[in-house]
Amino acid sequence: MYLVRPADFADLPALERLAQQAGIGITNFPANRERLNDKIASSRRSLQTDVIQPSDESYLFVLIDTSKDEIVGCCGIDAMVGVDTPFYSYRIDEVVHASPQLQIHNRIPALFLCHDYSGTSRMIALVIDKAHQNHTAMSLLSKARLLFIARYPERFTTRLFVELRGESDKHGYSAFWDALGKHFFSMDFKKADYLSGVSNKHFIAELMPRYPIYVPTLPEAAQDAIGVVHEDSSQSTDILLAEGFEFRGYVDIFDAGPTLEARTESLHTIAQQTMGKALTLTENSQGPMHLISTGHLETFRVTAAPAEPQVAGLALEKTTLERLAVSSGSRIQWVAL
Amino acid sequence: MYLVRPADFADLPALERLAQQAGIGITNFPANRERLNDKIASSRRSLQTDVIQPSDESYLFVLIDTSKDEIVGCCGIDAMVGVDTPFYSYRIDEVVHASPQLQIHNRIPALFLCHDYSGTSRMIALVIDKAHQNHTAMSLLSKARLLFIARYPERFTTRLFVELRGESDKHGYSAFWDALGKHFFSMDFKKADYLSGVSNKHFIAELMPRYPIYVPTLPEAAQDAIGVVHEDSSQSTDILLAEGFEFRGYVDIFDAGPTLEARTESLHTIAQQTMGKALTLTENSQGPMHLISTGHLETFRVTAAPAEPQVAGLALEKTTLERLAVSSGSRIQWVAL
Amino acid sequence: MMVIRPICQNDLKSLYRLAEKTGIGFTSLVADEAVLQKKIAGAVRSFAKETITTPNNEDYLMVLEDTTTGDVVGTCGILSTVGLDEPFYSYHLGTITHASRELGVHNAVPTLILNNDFTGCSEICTLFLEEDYRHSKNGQFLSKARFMFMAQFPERFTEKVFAEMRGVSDENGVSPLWESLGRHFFSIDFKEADELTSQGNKQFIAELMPNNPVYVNLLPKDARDVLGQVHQNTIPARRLLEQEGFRYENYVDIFDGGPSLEARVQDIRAVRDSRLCLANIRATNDAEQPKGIGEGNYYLVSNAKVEAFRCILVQRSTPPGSAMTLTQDEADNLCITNKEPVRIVELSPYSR
Amino acid sequence: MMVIRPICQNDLKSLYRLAEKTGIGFTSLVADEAVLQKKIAGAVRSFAKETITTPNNEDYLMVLEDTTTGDVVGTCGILSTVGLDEPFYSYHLGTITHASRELGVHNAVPTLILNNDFTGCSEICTLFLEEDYRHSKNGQFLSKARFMFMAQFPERFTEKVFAEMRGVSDENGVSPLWESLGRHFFSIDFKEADELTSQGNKQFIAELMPNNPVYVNLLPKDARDVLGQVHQNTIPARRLLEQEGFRYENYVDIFDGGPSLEARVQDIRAVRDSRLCLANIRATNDAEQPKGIGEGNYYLVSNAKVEAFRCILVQRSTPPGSAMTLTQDEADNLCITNKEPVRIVELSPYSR
Repeated sequence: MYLVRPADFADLPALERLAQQAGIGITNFPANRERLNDKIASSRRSLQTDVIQPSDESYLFVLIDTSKDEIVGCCGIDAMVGVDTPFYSYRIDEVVHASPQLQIHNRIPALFLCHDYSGTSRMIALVIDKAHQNHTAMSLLSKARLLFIARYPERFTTRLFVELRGESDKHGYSAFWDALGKHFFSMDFKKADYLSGVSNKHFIAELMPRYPIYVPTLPEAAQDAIGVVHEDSSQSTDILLAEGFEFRGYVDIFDAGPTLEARTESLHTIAQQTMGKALTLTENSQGPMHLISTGHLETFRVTAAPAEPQVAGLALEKTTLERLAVSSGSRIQWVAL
Repeated sequence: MYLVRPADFADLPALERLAQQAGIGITNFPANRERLNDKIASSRRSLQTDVIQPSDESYLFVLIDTSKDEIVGCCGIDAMVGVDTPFYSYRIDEVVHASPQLQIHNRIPALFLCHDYSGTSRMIALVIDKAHQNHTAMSLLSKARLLFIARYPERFTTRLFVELRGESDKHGYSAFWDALGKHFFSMDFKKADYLSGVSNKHFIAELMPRYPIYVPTLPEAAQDAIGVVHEDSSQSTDILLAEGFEFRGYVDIFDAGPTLEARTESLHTIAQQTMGKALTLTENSQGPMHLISTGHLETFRVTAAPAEPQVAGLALEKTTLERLAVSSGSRIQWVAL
Repeated sequence: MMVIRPICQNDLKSLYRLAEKTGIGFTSLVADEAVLQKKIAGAVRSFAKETITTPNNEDYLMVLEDTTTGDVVGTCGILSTVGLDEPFYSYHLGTITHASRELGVHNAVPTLILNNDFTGCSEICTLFLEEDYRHSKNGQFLSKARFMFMAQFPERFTEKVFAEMRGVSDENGVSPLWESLGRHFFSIDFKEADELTSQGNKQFIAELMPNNPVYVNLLPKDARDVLGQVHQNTIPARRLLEQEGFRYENYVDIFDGGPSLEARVQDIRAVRDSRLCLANIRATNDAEQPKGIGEGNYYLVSNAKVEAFRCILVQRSTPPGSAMTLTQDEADNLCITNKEPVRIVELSPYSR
Repeated sequence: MMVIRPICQNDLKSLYRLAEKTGIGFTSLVADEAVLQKKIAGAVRSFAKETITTPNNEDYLMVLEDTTTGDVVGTCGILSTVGLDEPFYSYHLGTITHASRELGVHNAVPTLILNNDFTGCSEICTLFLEEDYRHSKNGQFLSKARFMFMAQFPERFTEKVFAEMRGVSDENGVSPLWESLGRHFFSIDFKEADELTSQGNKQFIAELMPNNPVYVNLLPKDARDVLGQVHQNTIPARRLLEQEGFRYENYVDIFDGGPSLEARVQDIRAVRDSRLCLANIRATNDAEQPKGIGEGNYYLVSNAKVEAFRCILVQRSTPPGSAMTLTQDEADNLCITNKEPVRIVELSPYSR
């Protein structure tokens, strides 16, 4: 079974291994030991901080296969992007060019570099071991963050977004990058992607085009990649869409992967989650799968297990109680998966 | 008492008199006999047309003081603007210019010429005789349109907007125009305003600035006028705000008067209005003021009168029934004022 | 003798005949009688203006006449100002630099910026010479006679003058720049757009062209390659203007990317080096014919008149001094009598 | 005698002394020893390059030395390329036409367009002469000596060269253009912005300046009026460059609106008219001194060396022919021996 909890320094080697597997296009999770260490440190510091309103905190969680006590996935949340340097995206806007006389009415999509997501909370880098990419593990890892947000709303903004990995092949070739970014960065996608993960982002302001890019002037392969999700991310995308995330016409400036956003309060998990008491089942549960969380900040943890909602609380199997290290009567948070 | 009904050709002299009083800044209602005649003709044609979805129809209504059988006001609705020529507005957007190194983070508002309201229904030109600018008459005239929209939703778009008259003095001087439009049109506000009412709008595309205007570079008096309503329109503005119209950062390209918009279905009058039977009261009503309408398209009419909602329908005074030319049991539409 | 003179009402048929021969892409001379009639009327009106203080929409259209046959075999023109009636569009090829010291990256990105910078500026245009006459320096003569007129009447032109050169397109009239840029915004084909423009209808450009700079580095290579390049057939014409001091200052045609060449009028070689002197006419029956006629260097000789402007090409083996010796025939073709002033200049920069 | 020569390591103190005297607004020469030391080192490196095929970031800084006192009293420089390390920004004053035939309205609206069009282009810069020496043609000498170097070594510069002229500001350093444009975007004052720029820090310009064209007609009159205008003290310097063939091509400084003047190197009068000839040195003890020395026209004379480049100003009553007669003193200051080539040109365009 699986458990999600905040990352700790001891997890570094496992995280590095994961990052290496994750490959190109996961800018927020670079296979760089120092940066990963920073990420863990930042997460720990954030959990230990008394937050009144969101700023530059970030939270990193790991997914544990409890049968082997092994880390098999991770994910995170940035409380607010764009605090130090602006956060860049492309907004796809239609430019209308019409000539009544020639009876031409063109609506031409164009990419506008913008900061529209600066100041917003972001869910980042869902990475999971190939062997564990099953529905339960992925849902647990993805939604554990939402349970965390529901518990600590003051730590996040009312809007939440997530960037999905765009199309690129296994060699890191991205048709979109090749047609656009490469001309301005003079480097390949792999390198830009890596730099964007490890460096401050000044260089984006310095190098990116300042004027809108008219989509029809791009090569077809690049046009086709705009707003398209990398096939490896299709499963996690489905989970987000089912949660209530929507595409609002924003894409990543490097690979044109789509950005999904939502009002935090209207997300399924956040709207449906509830707090109550843990009850004990004496036998195996016949109930539906639930996500169940407990603990506070540093000790926050979530698991997925069958459970039976009752008037007095949520009835859990003994093994589930043990996995969460709670006992009958403990305060827990849950939502049906 | 007052009655609102669609305008007819016989109303032309009265409408011309009203337009002359209305003065500058009411572009949609120019004191030009020919144009007013066209407007009446268009309204009559629209009412006689079988509409499946909104296009270039327009509807013109008059307010009658029934005690003297005199026309004392008028208003209208365009089913969809921007059908032949684009409909222009300024969108106020903030441009972010930040230098982390200098610790400067500027958010500079800029005016972007746009067509964002093209393809949307518009309420136009609420003009009312000075002597009749009381709450009942103004509310009746303003909201009669909403009752009409509620009756014929297929004739309008799901979003609705209204442009409010911006600041200008009685000589037609507009500080905003003077600082901006004048430089591109080479004419005074009065003339541009008039032309915009009587001419096709090609000339706007031809003459207006194509690049954004940075607000702080305008003279202060012009900056101060952006999004400010002309004092003569403050009463009608209040009625619209109470209805649920909102300012979304769009202003008129000539005088920078604000544009208010709403989802049609969420407007108070439209959400609350109901259909039912007319009942007769034998005595004077003690009930609250209601807007009551009846008739179909060309015979559509609305009045304001005290009335008493009952389970079977709405109970009206005899004089009200007579004014609407309905009898007990007739089908009417109403909403509390 | 070959003489260049202002066009006149009687030239309509000849001009129409020339227009028919120009072929596709030559948009300033269209075989349409009404259009040509209007053009001639405008030119006649312009040459008829006795005095002018500032240029304003004049059209100085001239023709090359073969006086032995009376045929009009070529035409050339100067517009005193463009863009005052209908906007005149061009692209300025600018540079935007994107540099990151941190990454050691420095990119100077070329951009195309839509503008009307030539508004109110004089343009030399409408140069066409019949195929049979493309010999004996007629081409140079026709092109450069305009500079004689400009040298004599600088007040009729702006300080700067420019010329649009035909850009690159293939044998089917397909322009690489249009295919990768204009086409996306116009939804009509190059020919149609070009024709609309030539008819003076340019509002649609403002309506349809993108306002924002276009990044040249994002265009396909074949489109990038033609920016500022002339059509193969136009290479000699370009070289000729460059020798006179015209320079490409990064303005190109918005459709085909052909360059505009520009010069200050006073910097044009033929203007700067030209000088006025008095005509010294040897009567035809004079026993002593001027020496060295028909050999040596070529000279452009024009009179100093507006409405009766004439320009001829002569050859002299000895450089003319303070007076210019002319035969009676030459003087007649220049419409001058003895001791009237004439303007002369070497036909080409290397012959002085 | 006054001699212009490449700056050398020993000149640091002198340069510092000059820098102290330049005053506010002269941003290319700041009294900061480290900065000046770096600048000198760059210049020494540049002059030391024996051969160069394409210009790349060289800085040719020269000084004017009074050989009688050994004092360095002025400086002038040429950058072989600007904008390759840090972006070089300017505004291009363009035109957008808005016309409505229906209304009979035609507006040609001037616009300011931010660009880096001078990227990679050569610039003449850092001209400063001590107040006590502003006489005897020293100013012209200092400015034009650069053209002798460029004439001799054209491969070290780009085809086009430009100069930025100081724009209009009042006695308190307040610039009307800055007040109505830059200020809104920078939230710092003109002086600070100017200093940051002079220190080579220009990233903030890209970050803070508006990308979109600015409509000039919306700016207050006093701001419009200074576009392309030089500071009153700079009027003579502008006239001097214009006489040499430099032209204002609608590029202005983004802060104060001062004009950039530009020219093709080969079109600069002092380059075009300069010629190489052999030095004919009369020994000091020679009985027969060259005639007409110290009267008549002024000539710039330079040697043909890079690292040992020298330029002096001489006066001759008779124009030099195929050889240039020099006194031993002049030859010494030019670092040449008899029959070595020298380059000469008339100091001013009207003296030939």
